Amino acid sequence: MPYITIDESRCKGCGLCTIACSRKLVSLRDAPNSMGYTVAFFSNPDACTGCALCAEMCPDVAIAVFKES
Amino acid sequence: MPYITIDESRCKGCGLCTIACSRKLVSLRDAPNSMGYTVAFFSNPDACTGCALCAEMCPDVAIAVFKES
Amino acid sequence: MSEKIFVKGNEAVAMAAIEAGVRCYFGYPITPQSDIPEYLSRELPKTGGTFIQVESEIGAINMVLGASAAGVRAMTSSSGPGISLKQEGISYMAGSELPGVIVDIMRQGPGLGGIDASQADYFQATRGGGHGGYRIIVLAPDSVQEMYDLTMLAFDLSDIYRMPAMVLADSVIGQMKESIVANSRPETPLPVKDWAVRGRAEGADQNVVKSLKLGDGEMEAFHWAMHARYQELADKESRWEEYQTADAEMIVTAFGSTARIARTAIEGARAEGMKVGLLRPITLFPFPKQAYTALSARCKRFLDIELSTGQMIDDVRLSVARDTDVAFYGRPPGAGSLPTPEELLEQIRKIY
Amino acid sequence: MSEKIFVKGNEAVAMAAIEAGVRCYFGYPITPQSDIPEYLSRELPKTGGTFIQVESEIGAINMVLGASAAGVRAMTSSSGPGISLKQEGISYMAGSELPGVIVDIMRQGPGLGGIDASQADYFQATRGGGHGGYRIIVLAPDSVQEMYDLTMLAFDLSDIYRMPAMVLADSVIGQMKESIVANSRPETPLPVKDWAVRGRAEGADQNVVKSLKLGDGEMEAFHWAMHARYQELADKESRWEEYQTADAEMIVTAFGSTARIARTAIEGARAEGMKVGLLRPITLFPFPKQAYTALSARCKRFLDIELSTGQMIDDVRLSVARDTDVAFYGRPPGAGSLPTPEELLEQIRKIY
Amino acid sequence: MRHDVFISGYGGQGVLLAGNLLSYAAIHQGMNVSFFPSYGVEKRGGSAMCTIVFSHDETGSPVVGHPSVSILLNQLSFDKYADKVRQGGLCIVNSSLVITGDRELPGIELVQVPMNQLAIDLGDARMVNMVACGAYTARVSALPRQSLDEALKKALPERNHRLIPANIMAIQAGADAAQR
Amino acid sequence: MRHDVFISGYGGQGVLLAGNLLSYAAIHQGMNVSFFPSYGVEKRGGSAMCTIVFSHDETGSPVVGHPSVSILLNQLSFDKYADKVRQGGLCIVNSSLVITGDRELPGIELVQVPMNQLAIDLGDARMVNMVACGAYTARVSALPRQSLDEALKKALPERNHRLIPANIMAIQAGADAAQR
Amino acid sequence: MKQVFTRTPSLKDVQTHFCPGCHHGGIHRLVAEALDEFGLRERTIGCASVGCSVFLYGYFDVDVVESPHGRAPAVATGVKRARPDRIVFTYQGDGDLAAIGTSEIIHAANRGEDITVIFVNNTTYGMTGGQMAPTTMPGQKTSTSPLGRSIKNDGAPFKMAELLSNLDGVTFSARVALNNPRNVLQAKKLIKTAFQYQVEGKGFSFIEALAACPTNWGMQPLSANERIGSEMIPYFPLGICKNTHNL
Amino acid sequence: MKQVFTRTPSLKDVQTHFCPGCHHGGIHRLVAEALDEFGLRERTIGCASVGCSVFLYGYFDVDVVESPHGRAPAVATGVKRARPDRIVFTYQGDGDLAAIGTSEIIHAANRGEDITVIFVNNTTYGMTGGQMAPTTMPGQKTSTSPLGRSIKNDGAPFKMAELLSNLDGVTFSARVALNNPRNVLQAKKLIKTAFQYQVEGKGFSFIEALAACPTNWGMQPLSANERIGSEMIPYFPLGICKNTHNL
Ligand SMILES: Cc1ncc(C[n+]2csc(CCOP(=O)(O)OP(=O)(O)O)c2C)c(N)n1
Ligand SMILES: Cc1ncc(C[n+]2csc(CCOP(=O)(O)OP(=O)(O)O)c2C)c(N)n1
Ligand code: SF4
Ligand code: SF4
Ligand code: SF4
Ligand code: SF4
Ligand code: SF4
Ligand code: SF4
Ligand SMILES: [Mg+2]
Ligand SMILES: [Mg+2]
Repeated sequence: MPYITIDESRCKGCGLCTIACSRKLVSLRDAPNSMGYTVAFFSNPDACTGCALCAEMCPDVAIAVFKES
Repeated sequence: MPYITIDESRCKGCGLCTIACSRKLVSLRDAPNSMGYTVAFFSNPDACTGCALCAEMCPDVAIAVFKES
Repeated sequence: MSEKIFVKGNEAVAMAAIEAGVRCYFGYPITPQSDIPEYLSRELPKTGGTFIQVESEIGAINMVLGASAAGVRAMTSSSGPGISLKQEGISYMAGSELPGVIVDIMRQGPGLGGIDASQADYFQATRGGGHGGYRIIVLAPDSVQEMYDLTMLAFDLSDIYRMPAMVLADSVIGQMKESIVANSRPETPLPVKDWAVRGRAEGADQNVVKSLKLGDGEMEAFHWAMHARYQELADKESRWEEYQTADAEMIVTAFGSTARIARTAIEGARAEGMKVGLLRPITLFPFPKQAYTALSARCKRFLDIELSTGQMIDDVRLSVARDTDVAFYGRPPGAGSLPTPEELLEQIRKIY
Repeated sequence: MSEKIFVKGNEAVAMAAIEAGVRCYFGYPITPQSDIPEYLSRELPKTGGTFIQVESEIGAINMVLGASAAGVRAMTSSSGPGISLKQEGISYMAGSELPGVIVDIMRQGPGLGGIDASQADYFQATRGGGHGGYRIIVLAPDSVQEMYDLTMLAFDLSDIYRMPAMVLADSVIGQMKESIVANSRPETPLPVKDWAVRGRAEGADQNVVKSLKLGDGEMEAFHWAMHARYQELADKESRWEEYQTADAEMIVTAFGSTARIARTAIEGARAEGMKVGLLRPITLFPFPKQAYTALSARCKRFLDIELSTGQMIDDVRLSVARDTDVAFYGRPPGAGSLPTPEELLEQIRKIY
Repeated sequence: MRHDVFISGYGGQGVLLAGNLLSYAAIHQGMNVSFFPSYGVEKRGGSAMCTIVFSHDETGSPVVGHPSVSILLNQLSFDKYADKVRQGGLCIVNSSLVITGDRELPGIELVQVPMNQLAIDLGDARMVNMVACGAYTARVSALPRQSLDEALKKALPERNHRLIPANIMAIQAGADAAQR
Repeated sequence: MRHDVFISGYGGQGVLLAGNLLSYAAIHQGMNVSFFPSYGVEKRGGSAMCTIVFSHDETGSPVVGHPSVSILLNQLSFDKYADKVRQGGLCIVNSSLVITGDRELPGIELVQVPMNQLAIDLGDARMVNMVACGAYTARVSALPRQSLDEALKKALPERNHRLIPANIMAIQAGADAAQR
Repeated sequence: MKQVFTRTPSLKDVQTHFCPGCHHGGIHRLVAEALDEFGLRERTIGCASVGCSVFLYGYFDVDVVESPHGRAPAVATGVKRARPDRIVFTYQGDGDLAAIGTSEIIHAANRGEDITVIFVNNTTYGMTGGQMAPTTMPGQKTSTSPLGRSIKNDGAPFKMAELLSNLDGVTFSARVALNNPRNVLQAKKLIKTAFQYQVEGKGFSFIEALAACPTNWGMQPLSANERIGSEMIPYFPLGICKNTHNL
Repeated sequence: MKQVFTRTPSLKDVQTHFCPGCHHGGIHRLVAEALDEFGLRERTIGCASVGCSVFLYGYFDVDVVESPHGRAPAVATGVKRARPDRIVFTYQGDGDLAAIGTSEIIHAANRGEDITVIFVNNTTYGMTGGQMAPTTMPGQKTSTSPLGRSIKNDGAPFKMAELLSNLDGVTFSARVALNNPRNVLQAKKLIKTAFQYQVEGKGFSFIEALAACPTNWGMQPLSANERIGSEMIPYFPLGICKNTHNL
């Protein structure tokens, strides 16, 4: 199963990844962290295609994508 | 008879007037004046049409053109 | 107009410029002075004036040159790198005997530096950073009220003496907010600008504004005329503030924000029984030499404090009586480098 | 290389630059220094070096910044208005601790002024015309031979102290032709430029050349480090020439062309039995304070001569013993304003 | 009597607005005020600080080495500035974000207010600065809590005046939490 | 012994070449030389001047207030500079262009040479400067006429070396005309 | 499992100072990826400009020179002429390149300096707090155009990719955006091409990247991103303006 | 007898400092005639630049401001904004306008300042003694391009009339020459049109005049004049580049 990881120390909660994923697998948390950011999280591991579009959109290179090769 | 006058205190002897006159009525003197300029002179008053092309070409506005109006 | 308003130093400059009747502002953004163009972009057009955000500081100073040559009050403002870029234009203005106000809210340098408060551009301002050995009027406010008042004064002096005038403050004074009274411009009589280019309107003779001086002895005479004008400025327009100097046995001298900090330090010194006074130059050019000469006639210990490794110190040393000892305490610019009153008090104790 | 060649001061600068191994020249024409780019446009490419006539002085100084950051010897040259335009770039170079040579063949100002000889850019050169309170090395040749020698020295000092160096001459020295020996560059040991950007070649760590200093206390520490470097320069690199000072009862002081003229005037004074000597600073920054202090310990009459209304005079006054009297004779720039030896002799007589 | 207060936090916590608010409150009390802000190069994420000096006399130095009160809104500010508070002074910290741990601050009174928590409880996390100001008024008598009500009108742009009631509640919550 | 000569004319009369020529001649004589040119902003029509100082010792000041010899090639130069010549000195003027009129120059010896005329006679009006240099050598023994022959090779660019014989003739003509 | 999307080595693994949703971060990444794909990290010198991208050295693991505001093309010229075998790029904002640095960019482009210029057009002066830029759009409100940019007072926005294409020295010029994944992928391709021009010594290559500045536009990151598609691209069309060698 | 060609009143009756055959004199005359034909002498302010035309005030009987080298468009902007009812023109050389003054001309043009710019392209820096200019032609030898301008090192010559036409603020742009009577008459017409644009408040108008610099070209006046037709015009085509209002 392809999946992504989001580095919370990099994520600034901009939400650009959320619009990149056609399957809506990335969302933002409700509550801000200590820097005031509502960071992104990967909501549904099962549906991920590993297409990496979310990562391509992330201005903070917070997303890593894994996939069987 | 149309004619032109050349102000020798303005003329720098560049010769541009000489190529402007299709009738070749303007020439340069052989000897330089005290500034080192071989100033222009009007050689053949009779043939002048008063077209003023010589004056149009003169960068130093040294030529005045007269004509019956 | 006597209700107090709570504004930033930079805003006070912009408000005063409008009150002084500025017709044209030309500038380029740079921290820590961008409040000035921001304010004027909003307010100046309302008075029928022109605001242009220019493509560069060079364009801006040259537009000031043009507008000033055309006879209207014009100004620009910048900081550090931008002021450096304006030097050629300022030199041309000085050479063309043009008025015009330049506001310099100093930041740290050299180079890009940073936006913290600095006084390291004292030499650049007072010695003519540009070529040709001219000087400009330099006024150094130490409060938001003075930012307002001295900006208006800069316009007047600039017109009267036909030379550029600079309001020189650091980012503390520019960014600080205080309550001020937005005074009306004082009714200073101003000379008619009959030298301005107006397109020979009303049948006037040709006017030419230029700095090119090629005639035999023409430029030399101009330099001496400028020199005489600088002397006249020194005699008539030197401004300074003294605080607790009457019985002082030691004089602290500083300008701008440093003078503010020093003043609190002096309160502390007085509380400890040390007879310390403050001499604060308000005009940096003309430098109020007379005040230093007078005070040093009886008080032989001076302490000069600057946000640099020492620049005004030269003027202080050149102004005091020969037998005066002038000590220096510098805190060059940078994050966290502003001295505190406690720290300056410590310095006073050392030297007292 | 010991055959003498008869060349212009400006050409000597260009020849020395090539001998010093300059790899890049970037400049913009301006009288009276255009011989420098003209010579180098012809000769520098032959040595594999780069010559670019840049679109402006600003472009030029920034190309110098780039090439110098990349670790090669780079230079520019200009005069008056062009030097003013370079101030921001020079400030960045100083802030980035970059070497680089700037040749300033002074002309009259302010503004467009004219091309006659001037020394009115002394303040601009020695006080940092740009922002941020930095200083640069300033060398003041008084002959074509020194134009050559000091240009090479400028490259070396600039590399050793990692700061810009300026060769400051007036148009007399720039335009004058004299016979010189085109000495080879002395074998001065030079530091390795391990700070230069080279594209991390040979697996080196990342190198960054910058003036931005935002860390707490970082910029302040930099200022004090610069200050210490300036002190080291003053101690080790101050250069001056003394002529007939041993028994002098009066000292004339002047730099560049003025010193040349003064020297002939002093010959005249000696012929009349007046014990007059000459103190000529060769480095203007560092100013050879030690020489003034030493001489003024026993000789109490100084006469400072400048092609301006007085700039170096400040440094002279700040350097001599407190009880020294320093008189000033200035001939600000302009057509027909160069003083003659006869005229200076007259001044010497007045004060002696 | 000259008062001073230092406020520090990260950009986005409303440090400058808090400073402005206290300034207007002091003006409202008829005092002279010097408000001196400073911030890093970065617009966001960097730190924001300000110092307010107010007095019935001259304000003197806008720079204060050892403030009598510091309001520290995040960890960085606490770590860097807590021990700068003058002896006998007050250090008001945002305990929602700041772990004071075993840090000793002899001679300085530590007031912990869970500002983020209180702001979120009131429905808007951005009111941290209001909570902070409220806490200040509870401990410094020179600026009574009510002086902030008037000050809000001046400190907030007209278009945000509708937020005043909510802000007053946040101020009150801060004041209550900081009450001795 | 220090020698100096001042040359002035309008741009185009070859003042600087003349100065260079005399400089090289002095170098050829083993002397130190300072050659100091100056000109107006205008490339043409303006005036061109230069001062040459040469000596077996140091040349000292490149600026000379009262030259021992002045060579003045046009009216303007004569009007402006003739009386600057030092007492006992020499003023060599181009009498083809200069009307000395009733101008009195007490203590200064006036040498009139019709330089343009001589140059034109030799076929090239542009050799006025060569005639002038010849005149100088006839009156100042420090630079023998022959020293100019060698100097020409250095002063003229290679491509103009073919003109050397003609120039030598012009120099000779000047020397002859100036002979006492 | 293989990591199929990972941080490229030329991009340091640090938190940036950019605001949430700022496109500088994405553009940094694409440039770093281009450098790595050509294996240029140990051969590249970046010329930083003054603007929000001033900390280039903090994010790129290549040698970097800081340039005065607007002068990066001149600095880059100096670097490249001193070290012709190195890859030299500038990274400049719209204020930097199209206002104060107009002369430098035009003349470097005209000389055909063998450098690559990355031009980030976010229609404002980001670093100094959102003043009007030469590319600010007609009617756009900024802190120095409070009533919106007025064509009459301020002129029309500059289209730099097109303007520079008029100069012979420019061999490649293109405009890209990062507002959706498709455009990101296209941007990546064109940025690579720009560097390929330099690798092959083909002259001056230019990339204009449309970018969001949520902070100074006063917008949330997502709306700012949206604005690029709805307002900017219609005015600043994407694509290749010039491609002399069809690389 | 009537004098049918006479010196126009705005042109002072003095000897100029220009070299024999220099075209600055002719261009001065045409500008002065345009001013007089519209009756603008008592309403005009000229902005001189630095170059051989620096003495503008000596030859034109109108008010004149001297501008620093390259900055005349900025100075003119200041003048015009201060006195919008006046006619303001700049007169600039190719070094002045296309090198050091690149930013100022481009931004004044883009803002559409209501001024007229007379640009004299003589492919060299006349005043300073014939160095290479931005318009120096490929292969042309100058004192700083001793082997001829090299496109590789120096880039191609700028075609300013065309380049500026790309900016929206420019309403009229044309290139003229004075190398023969026909071209002189055409130049006169177009210069008049340029001023007409300003008289009617129609925005930025631009004239590029090809000109001879016999002195620095090392040519006799007649050959220099010839070079305009044989070398320059083929590279810098004459005519109107832009004429938005068809005046
Ligand atoms: C000479 C000079 N003028 C002004 C500034 C101030 N300044 C710093 S960044 C900047 C503009 C940045 O805008 P842009 O280039 O568009 O970059 P962005 O921050 O938008 O990415 C300005 C005006 C400066 N540093 N130097
Ligand atoms: C800042 C500055 N740099 C250089 C100069 C020197 N300078 C004077 S005129 C000129 C060039 C003139 O060339 P151009 O503009 O083409 O005018 P032309 O003389 O050919 O008519 C230069 C470089 C100057 N005066 N100021
Ligand atoms: S890799 Fe593709 S499918 Fe998976 S979360 Fe990202 S965008 Fe969605
Ligand atoms: S795009 Fe990146 S920074 Fe933005 S929310 Fe998603 S993971 Fe976080
Ligand atoms: S007016 Fe015409 S015909 Fe007469 S001289 Fe002049 S050009 Fe020749
Ligand atoms: S064109 Fe004019 S200056 Fe030239 S020769 Fe003829 S009259 Fe004389
Ligand atoms: S201010 Fe704008 S450009 Fe700068 S980092 Fe923030 S979003 Fe990016
Ligand atoms: S140098 Fe050239 S441009 Fe200047 S006046 Fe002479 S011919 Fe004209
Ligand atoms: Mg931007
Ligand atoms: Mg030209």
